[in-house]
Amino acid sequence: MVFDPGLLLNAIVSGLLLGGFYALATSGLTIAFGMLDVVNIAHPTFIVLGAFATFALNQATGLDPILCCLILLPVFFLLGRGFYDVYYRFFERRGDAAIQGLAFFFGVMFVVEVSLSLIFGPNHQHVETPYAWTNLGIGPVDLPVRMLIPCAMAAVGIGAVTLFFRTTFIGRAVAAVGQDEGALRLVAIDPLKIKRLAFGLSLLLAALAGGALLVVQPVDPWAGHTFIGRVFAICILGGLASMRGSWMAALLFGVIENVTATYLGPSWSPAVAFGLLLLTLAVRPQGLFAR
Amino acid sequence: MMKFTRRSLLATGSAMVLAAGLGLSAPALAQSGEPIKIGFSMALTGGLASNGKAALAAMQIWEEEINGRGGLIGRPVKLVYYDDQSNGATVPGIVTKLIDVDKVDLLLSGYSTAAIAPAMPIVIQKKMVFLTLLGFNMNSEFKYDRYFSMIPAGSDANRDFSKGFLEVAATMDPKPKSIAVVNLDAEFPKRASDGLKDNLKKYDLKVVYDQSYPPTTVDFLPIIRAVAAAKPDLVYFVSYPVDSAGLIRAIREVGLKAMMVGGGMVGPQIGSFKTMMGPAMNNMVIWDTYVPEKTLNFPGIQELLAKYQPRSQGLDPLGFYVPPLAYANMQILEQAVTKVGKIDQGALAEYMHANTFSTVLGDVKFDKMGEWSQERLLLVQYQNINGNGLEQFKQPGTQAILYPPQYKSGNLVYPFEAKR
Amino acid sequence: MRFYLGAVGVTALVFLAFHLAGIEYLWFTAYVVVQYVVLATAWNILGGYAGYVNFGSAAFFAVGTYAAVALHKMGIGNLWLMMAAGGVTAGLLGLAMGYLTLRLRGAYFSIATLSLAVLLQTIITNWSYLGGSRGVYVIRPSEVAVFTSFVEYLFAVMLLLALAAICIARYIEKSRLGYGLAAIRDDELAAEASGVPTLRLKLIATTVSGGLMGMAGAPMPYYSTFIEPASAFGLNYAVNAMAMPLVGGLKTWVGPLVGALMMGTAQQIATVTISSAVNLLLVGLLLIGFLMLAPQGIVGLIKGRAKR
Amino acid sequence: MSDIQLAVAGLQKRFGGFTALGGIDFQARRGERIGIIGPNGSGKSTFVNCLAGALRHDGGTIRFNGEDIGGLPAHGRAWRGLARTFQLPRPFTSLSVRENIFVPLVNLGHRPGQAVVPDAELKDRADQALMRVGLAAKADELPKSLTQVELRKLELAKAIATGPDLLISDEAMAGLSHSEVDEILDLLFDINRGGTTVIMIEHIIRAVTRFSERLLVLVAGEKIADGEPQGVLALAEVEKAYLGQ
Repeated sequence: MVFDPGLLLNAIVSGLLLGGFYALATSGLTIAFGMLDVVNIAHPTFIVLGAFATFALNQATGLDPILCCLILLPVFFLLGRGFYDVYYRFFERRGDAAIQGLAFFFGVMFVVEVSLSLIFGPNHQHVETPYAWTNLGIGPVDLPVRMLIPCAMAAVGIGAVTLFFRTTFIGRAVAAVGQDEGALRLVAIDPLKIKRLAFGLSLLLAALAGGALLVVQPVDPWAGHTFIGRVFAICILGGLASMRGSWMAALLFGVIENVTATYLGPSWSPAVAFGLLLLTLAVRPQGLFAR
Repeated sequence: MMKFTRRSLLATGSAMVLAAGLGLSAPALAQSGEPIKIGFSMALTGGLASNGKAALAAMQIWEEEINGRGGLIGRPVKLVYYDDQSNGATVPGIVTKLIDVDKVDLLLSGYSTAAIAPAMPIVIQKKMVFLTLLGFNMNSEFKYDRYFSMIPAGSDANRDFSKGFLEVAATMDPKPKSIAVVNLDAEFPKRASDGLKDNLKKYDLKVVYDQSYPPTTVDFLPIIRAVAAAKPDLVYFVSYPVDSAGLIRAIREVGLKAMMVGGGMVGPQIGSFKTMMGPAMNNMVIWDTYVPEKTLNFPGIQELLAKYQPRSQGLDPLGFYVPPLAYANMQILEQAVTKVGKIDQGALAEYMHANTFSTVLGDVKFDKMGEWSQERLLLVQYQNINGNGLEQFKQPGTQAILYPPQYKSGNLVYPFEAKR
Repeated sequence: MRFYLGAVGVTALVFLAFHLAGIEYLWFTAYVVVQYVVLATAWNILGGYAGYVNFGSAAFFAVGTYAAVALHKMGIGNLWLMMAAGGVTAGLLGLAMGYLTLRLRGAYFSIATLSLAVLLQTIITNWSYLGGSRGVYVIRPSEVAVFTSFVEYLFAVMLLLALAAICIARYIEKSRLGYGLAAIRDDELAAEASGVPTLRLKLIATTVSGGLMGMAGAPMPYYSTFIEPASAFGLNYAVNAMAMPLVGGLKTWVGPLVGALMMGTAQQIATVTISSAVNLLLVGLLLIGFLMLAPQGIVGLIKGRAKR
Repeated sequence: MSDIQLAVAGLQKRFGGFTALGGIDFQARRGERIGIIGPNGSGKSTFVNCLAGALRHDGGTIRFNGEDIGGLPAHGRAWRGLARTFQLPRPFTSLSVRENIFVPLVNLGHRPGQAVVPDAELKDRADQALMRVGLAAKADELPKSLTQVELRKLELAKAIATGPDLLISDEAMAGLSHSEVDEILDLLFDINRGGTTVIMIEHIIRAVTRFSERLLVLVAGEKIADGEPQGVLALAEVEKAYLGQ
């Protein structure tokens, strides 16, 4: 293949855009898995649930899917809080979190998928938007709105959550809860309350990612499977508990996938991306971007 | 000793539960006027469920019709089917259950190769007639003389699949010189793309891009970009619905230019896909099995669609793709059994090899491998699509048939240019 | 010794019962259930005994399957050789995975196994000698000596493998190795301090577990006739291999056996009865319910009852 | 063989840019009772972990019974007769108290000059160890039903079941009551009488001074004193760095 600078540039730019979506998809997991140590294997399925909820609201009201998604955020926040209560009561408190908790989320994933296919049928669902087909290309570089919107949603969503973690007292407590529960008790904060809030945020971000997913591609109940490996890989590459780290890892992951797809052939992009993860785990298990 | 006893209890107990649960203890019904049982596995959950359910709907329409007409050779008909969960590994169990336990009289396949292949050794061993649905070039491996294939691809499906595309491409002026091939990493797409490359020897075409992509691909922009950079005259895709959608979006977003674009995409045949993509499919050239063009007005097809569409809730709203194929299988079965006059697998197979059947997809004749003796895949160009409405696709004109010549209903519009 | 004789006896009885039933369908379904007994038992050697959760069971299974396919391509159709090849290849893979991930614990290890599965699937998908993404047909012989049909033979072989797997699991559990693995599961650092050579034990566990999974995968080409990467690496294997021991109980060899027999049988029955999405939903809810209300699995539940 | 059992020379350990141990020299004679004290963060635990192999040191040598054990993993050091207890008890929670003792016992066969413990003797050997620490009555219980002090005793029983040459006890008494501290101390004296060298890391000065023949003081990763307990405690810098806190 002849070297074409436009091709490389596009591979990188599209990879960054894709990475933006991955960052949003991973952000909730960074909270659940990285900070709370909850191995929520069902996270991508919650994203799909968010997409279907957005789809249903859009069909019912005719509102723009992104607006629908925003309306749904509080619902998912509450759902997350309730969910954590169940998880805490039946698994974490009993000390069975590791293996049983994992299987629990597997079960949840299964139930959510089957329920969605019962309600919506096995078909793909999608939402028509006026901007879906627009490309704000600059010169030879493609900037499809379909990929830009998730990126922007990622920036706003992750930015807001990061700001919350950095600037508010409760937010700092969330960031600390994974590292030292005892310290929180000392300052008279109930760790359970904090964890519940954090898991609520995790599902809120999942719903936001769901809205974005619906813009990116048609969604079926099993669409989450595509992302399980990716989001966990990105979370670990990013050093687990770091929002900034998972951002950077997501961008790197997107760029690697798309550059590989462009030059080596798309067939090899998962192998290259996951090979990188395996290598990272073997050599630097604390993640590429851990501080 | 304690453990040993518990263990043996457990084993025997579970064997009994298994036997009871699988319905082995129920004595077989034997009454006069006993229904003719037609058995099959079908994908009712999992990835292939939308097509599997559409197929089932068409088969049930036939079941109602035939029982309304007083049954088959005087006996009522009953469909016996189990969900294979879109998973081939469940098929051997289901097929043996159908044959051994349910004692079905006639056997059909589930949807597509993955559901057919695992059934083959069993079917061969039991010497059953086997009508299959969308199995791609299956019998070349088994060479079973009671296999009959419902896919209008002809005896050399791998190659025949892309024949129309290349034939039509060759009619353009100037003649195309290069081709890009993109396929999904899966059984059918890989075979179809290999078949295309075999065909190329006949044409003076250079392959300038040839890549496959994994089913987990999210972003198709890099693929289309790389295709565009190779500047091919023809672009041939073999893909499944989600990735077909992703590819078509990317084609528009990149603004891909070529003389002819399309090929072996799966998805555009389905109504919900047509409304999802709408005008984005304009001028794409894609294979098909049935479209409502005047040249394809086979007897019964309109009636079938009229019955199917009202019950398509949650399924393909048009039903052009799988339902006619599934229904045609039933028609063939009906005609063969009626003419032979009894359920005799050998006689049925012999009759089916020897005769031509009239179906909603036109006349079907099988060759000695059980494939259609006359390859009849359509090549369709999407034209004049406005907006995302469903009704326009029920009318002639939006899906012009370019190939085969006997059904031609429109002219090729080229070159292909995707508006950004 | 009495246990092993008993186990052989029970296996022979089970085979005899199914042989006398003489229904091919039973062999087909029982094969699947017994195959899951092997997978669950193998998973449990690493996951239940040593506490290392393997998400990549499907990869070991598929490596066994494809080792058999490779042999078949080379013209070797002997089932025992295929199983040996599958076992050795998957065992070596387990050993390699053990080395690669020796520093990883908890979820890190699990994600690493998941990545390994993705990597291997990509390689197989692009390996045209083994059929690549277009898949490969392996037509089973129609007859075999002694047995009524080849499927009964497959069933018998899988039954023997299950017997072997359970004996190995029980041997490990009751042996000194078992105490070492339990110590690793509970506290790896404390295990080291008590003189447990943790790395060596983990490597033994990954190798034995992987090898058994590979052997379980090796007869698959003959069972299903058509093998392609997407189904060979199917999520089903990974989920069931893990869920079955969890439902049964993790700490003893009985757990995976009970879990696999129960869930495997339930799945087989669900396939041919009121099969629908609702049915799958019930299976999923049942799994969740079990995990919430019987965290030590069925075995734990029964033991708890017995104590009370 | 010389009288020196453990010889540490120039032991260094860094975490990133932070120097946890700045080159410690230290020797222990066979059968000695040694106490190590130091303020929080002085490197006591790091020192123990480097000796026992839970951490890899960055410089210096560790010789045990004349052999360089610096390159050995933790279990390799255990096999050579170096036992330790953890600051916070780390029982094997899914095993019964007796089975907890099986774990070190079944690995005893790896120790040079030691025979494999036959299956038939395992139970007796484990029960002996439990008897010594006074846990015999709890042998069939799970660790989660034990009290704090019983968990400490279980730690000790695990460590001494194999008859180690050297026992490093890492703050085995923190958080215990006055009488419980005495119980543990009596145990350690008993172990020492059996010929085992004991190195005790402790915060409780009363316990250390009662137990130790020799006292070592670590401050900020450096050894600032080493000698007879009363004399060491009287040193001005020890008082300043440690007691004056």
